[in-house]
Amino acid sequence: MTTSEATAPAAPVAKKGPNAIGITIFVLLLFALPLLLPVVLPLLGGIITLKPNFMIFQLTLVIIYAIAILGLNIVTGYNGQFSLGHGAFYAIGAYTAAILMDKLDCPYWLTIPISGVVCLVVGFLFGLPALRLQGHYLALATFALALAVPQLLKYNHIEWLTGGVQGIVIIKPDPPFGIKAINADQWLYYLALVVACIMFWLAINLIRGRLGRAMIAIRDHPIAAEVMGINLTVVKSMAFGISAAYTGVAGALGAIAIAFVAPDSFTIFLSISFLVGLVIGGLASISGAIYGGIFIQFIPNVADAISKAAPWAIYGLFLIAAVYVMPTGAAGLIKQWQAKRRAAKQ
Amino acid sequence: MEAFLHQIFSGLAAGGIYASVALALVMIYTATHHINFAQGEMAMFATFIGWALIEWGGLNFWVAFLLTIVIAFCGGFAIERIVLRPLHDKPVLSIIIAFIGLLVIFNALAGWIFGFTIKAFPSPFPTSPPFGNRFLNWHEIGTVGITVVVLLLLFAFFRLTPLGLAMRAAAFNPESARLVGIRVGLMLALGWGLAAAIGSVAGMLVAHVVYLDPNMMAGILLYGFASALLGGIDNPGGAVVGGFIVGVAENVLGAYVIGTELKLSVALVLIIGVLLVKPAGLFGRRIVTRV
Amino acid sequence: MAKLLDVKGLRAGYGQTEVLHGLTFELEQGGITTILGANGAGKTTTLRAICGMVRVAGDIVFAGQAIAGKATEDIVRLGVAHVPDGRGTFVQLTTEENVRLGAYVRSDKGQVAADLDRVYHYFPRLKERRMQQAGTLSGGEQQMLAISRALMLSPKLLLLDEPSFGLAPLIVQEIYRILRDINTKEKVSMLLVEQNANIALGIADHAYLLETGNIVMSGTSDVIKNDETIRKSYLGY
Amino acid sequence: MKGVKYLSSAVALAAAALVIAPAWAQKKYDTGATDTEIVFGHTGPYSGPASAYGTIGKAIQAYVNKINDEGGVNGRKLKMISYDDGYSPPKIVEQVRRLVEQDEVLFLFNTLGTPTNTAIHKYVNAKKVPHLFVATGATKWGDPKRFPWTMGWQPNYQTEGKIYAAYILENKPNAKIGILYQNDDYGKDYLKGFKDGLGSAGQKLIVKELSYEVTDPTIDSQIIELKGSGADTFFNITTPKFAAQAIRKAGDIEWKPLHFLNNVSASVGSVLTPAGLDKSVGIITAIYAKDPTDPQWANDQAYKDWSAWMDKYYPDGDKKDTFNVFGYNVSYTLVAMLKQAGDNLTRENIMKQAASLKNLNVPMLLPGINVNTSPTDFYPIEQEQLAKFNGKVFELFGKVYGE
Repeated sequence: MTTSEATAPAAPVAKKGPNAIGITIFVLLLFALPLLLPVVLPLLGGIITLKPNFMIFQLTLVIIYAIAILGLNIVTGYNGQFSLGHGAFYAIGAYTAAILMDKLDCPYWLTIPISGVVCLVVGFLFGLPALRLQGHYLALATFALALAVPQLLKYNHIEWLTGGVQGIVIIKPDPPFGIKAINADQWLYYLALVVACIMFWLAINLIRGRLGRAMIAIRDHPIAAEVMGINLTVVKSMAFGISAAYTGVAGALGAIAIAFVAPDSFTIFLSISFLVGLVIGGLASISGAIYGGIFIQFIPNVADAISKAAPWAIYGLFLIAAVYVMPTGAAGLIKQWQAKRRAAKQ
Repeated sequence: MEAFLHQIFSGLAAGGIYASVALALVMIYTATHHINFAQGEMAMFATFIGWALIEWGGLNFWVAFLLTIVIAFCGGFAIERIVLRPLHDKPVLSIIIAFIGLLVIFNALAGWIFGFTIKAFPSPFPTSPPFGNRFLNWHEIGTVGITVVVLLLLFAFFRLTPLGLAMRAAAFNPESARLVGIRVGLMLALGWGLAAAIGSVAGMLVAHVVYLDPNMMAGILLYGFASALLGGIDNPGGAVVGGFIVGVAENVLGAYVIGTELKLSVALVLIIGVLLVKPAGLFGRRIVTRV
Repeated sequence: MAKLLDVKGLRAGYGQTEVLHGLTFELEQGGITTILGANGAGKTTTLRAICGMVRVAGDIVFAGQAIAGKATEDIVRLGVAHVPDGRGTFVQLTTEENVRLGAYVRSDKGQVAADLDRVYHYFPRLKERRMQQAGTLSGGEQQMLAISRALMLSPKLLLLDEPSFGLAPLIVQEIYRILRDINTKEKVSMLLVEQNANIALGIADHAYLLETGNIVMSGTSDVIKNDETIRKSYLGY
Repeated sequence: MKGVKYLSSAVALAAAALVIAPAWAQKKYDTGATDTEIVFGHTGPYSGPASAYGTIGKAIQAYVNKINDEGGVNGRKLKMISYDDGYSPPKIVEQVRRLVEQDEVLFLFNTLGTPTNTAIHKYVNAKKVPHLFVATGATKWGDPKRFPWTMGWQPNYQTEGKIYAAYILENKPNAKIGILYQNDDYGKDYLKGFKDGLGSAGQKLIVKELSYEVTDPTIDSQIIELKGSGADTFFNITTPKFAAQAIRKAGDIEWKPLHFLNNVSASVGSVLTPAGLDKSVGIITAIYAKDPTDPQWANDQAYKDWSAWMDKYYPDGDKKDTFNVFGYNVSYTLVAMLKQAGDNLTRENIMKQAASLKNLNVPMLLPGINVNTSPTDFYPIEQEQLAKFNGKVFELFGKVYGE
């Protein structure tokens, strides 16, 4: 997956072959992981003392964050629109899922696409006016969205629906068809993984397709794109809507995995985390979303392990160090390294 | 009626606070064309230094005030040189991540060094009500006064001095600026220093009103940001007016129109609405370029 | 006459790509030298290399001082003014602010005021538009602005990067007339880069021909003008 | 660690088989407990906007260090594993799962926050892990029927709200009440208790009810509005920063209501002093613990012990911070419960002992206020006493409310 970059429309398609094999192996490995972990982890004994179930749960979170970051990447990385507010769509997705399950007894798997569609519509409608703004102004608008959504969720008059400040507790799903071979954590992992595979596959096709090319054209040469007959407002709003849909799907998965939603889960720091994951993973890189997910899931834990006195100070140092060492994100660094290795081989 | 007037004046007082923070944002924007998300936390940290100088060092208010401004200037200068200099040719979003890093670092350090209990920050102004006026106190008048002074200084600096002109030039077009001999790197660092200094003034004025703690600036920065954008991010005067508009609008909306629960959301929606109509802010200049 | 600029074995480039492969040329005090060449020959890079705007190797001696590897700001302070490719207008500032910036490094304030008047005398159109936002000026006016800004440095050497580019012939003529004036009256040496060889050879006393990063021919303007190949490929008659 | 565990269970097994001595047989352990150690888990917001509460975890660790220096509990050292949850529900789920599944702690202690604890409520009860003395004032932690593994500690906010209501109904039946509350679970819990306490009279008595958000820079506008409503009684449900702002602003605009301040902010040193002691005169609050900044306790032995402990074990800590008293008190409760559990360190017995604390006297609680629990009563502290600020100290008055 690491080489399946689609950063530029002109990227040579010729090297698709080996990549496809690499991706297949990577994905197969991910699918085999829950079965491998219980075998491998005890062998590693002293090195990694993680328990398989817990690790599977953490990896599920990584996958969920990766989907959200991929969504942000679509609008920020490929379309060049800055968003500080994707936590809002994560929240909307999560609440849509939770409300559907809580009030309508909707099956959990159905809530995922519904959340995506809801966020698509909300994102598109938000984008239509807001994307006329640019740069810092768009940052303010999206920041306002991230701030307003948790407040709206608490709003008195819709408390019957959202549970107000108390949030909604939902039931964690068991594996379907009474399958006993895997436990609930493993099932959630598979669910997230399958959804992620679909979403990543769709994203790759989107970026390589007509809309993707239009998005990139707008990012790089907005005036030229307009002259070429691309409708800027519609394409930008579509990109924003699709991006929101991705984040909403992640939100729904997140709600199901955590089995609880509350306004406090979706503070502005969630939006900032997504942005951090995006930049540190790699802008305009499909695989970057995965590295970004890993970063925002694990680095706070590392910071906490280093210092209880001021874990945020450590986290901040990590952030600054990360942009020093890899200004183009982890994906960019890996690409450079691969290019060097290829050059060395020749 | 009296309550209404009271809300207006209280809004103006809050607006003075937003305006002073907005000025620091205008400063950094004019000098570097970035909006520094860590500006609020840097101001908070500088205010803690001022507090420590007064409480631990036993200094007179004005001595501590001036000393803090100098320390903040040096701190801002140093941060640009050490943290941001290596990033100057990196993508904008990388720089924004560095800002976020600075934000969390200052927030955590302040909590670690100074604790989280709120601290009273002294005011240099008399506590008695001025001219028998019940609506404003001396500190609020003083805040507005100092903000206006800072505004005038900023205006004069940017419009009338060669250094101010050079700073703007360096931010607008670094390459051309080098070609006339401007040391662009130095200008950026000076801009950071000045913005940090203005931020520290804002912080010390704000702290008396909202009490000093590590999260003091979290909410205020957003209002300052909104004020600056509403008034025009490259226009110090506009930013100050923007601050007053936001302060008053927020109070009036909260008290009479939509209630306190949603006032921030509605205020932000209104600001964005204004920006859609006037994209460069109420008083900002639209940049026209012939190609 | 003394050499003002002496360049030996100049190599320069961007990133991994080398654009100039060892240029050697010189410029005499008070003279006008032109570097001719096709698109992509390395003309702009040569000027940028002198100004320290690109990574360089080799020797560049200006007025007796080695300047290769120095920062742009420091080279400017020695009296090298650059009218860059694309004019480098500060579009958000006013015309007058643009012009004044040219004198940023000078400390002789009284003389600066006099120079401002002189520049406006050369370009009265700019004086009319003093308070106008520079981005709204026409292309020709912006070119005049760039030259004015460079003159405000009171330079020893003026580097000019295609001042005729994209301008109407009448305006080009006007600009070149003024440049010649400046050269004769103020004794400012000039290094001129042009695609329009005709007009460049009309003003310059020396010329170099650059092809893909190498100097392939040099001599006085008259010699170059009469060279068969030059006539065919660059002068078009 | 694993080795030790196997070894000890082997020993225990052998001992049980041989039936040598009853004392041996009584040693029963669940995961996290051994002959030498008791491992428990904790989470709190060391980072993020709620990091002001982070000091509680550090105080608990400091108290654990003190106990270990003194030889531990029944010969076993305490080991606290504490993680940062950033006050985020998703994060606490991860961290608590790490504590339970990976670190295999015996029990969870004093996890902080209402939304955070709600997120793990079901999980810990399904896993049957004791979830003890949680640091939140919500009411839902005392529900042994549905959630037999979760227990609160501090008096809950609703109870406190009811106390103020009772006082008003008794002493100022025609009050015109204005309320300011923080728009979150904490504020709304207080509000609900207060309204429940007023009962049907509430409709008539409450003239204005305003909220604020934690991101609001000031609450001046709300105070002006409350004054304008004609309220003569003020229920101030705010955290320290906003409480100090409210007290000062009310003084500045000469609004002099009968002022009830929630316990959360009832600190002489860190709220009333910054707000201005002269403006704080007459404020009524309900308290259950000793305020370390209230001069009336300066010569109290319990205060001196607390202060000495702070100096020795938590010198970085802020002595003005009431959270450090909170951490001390709740840790004291924990240690008392563990002593009572003896050598039977199963999760079941831990829960049983937690639910049978009888008249436990915690030194930094107010005299006469004790910790009491039973299998049907999962609210350890239910008593509070009203106090009025006289310009120097909070003077206790009236009866002790609660059973």
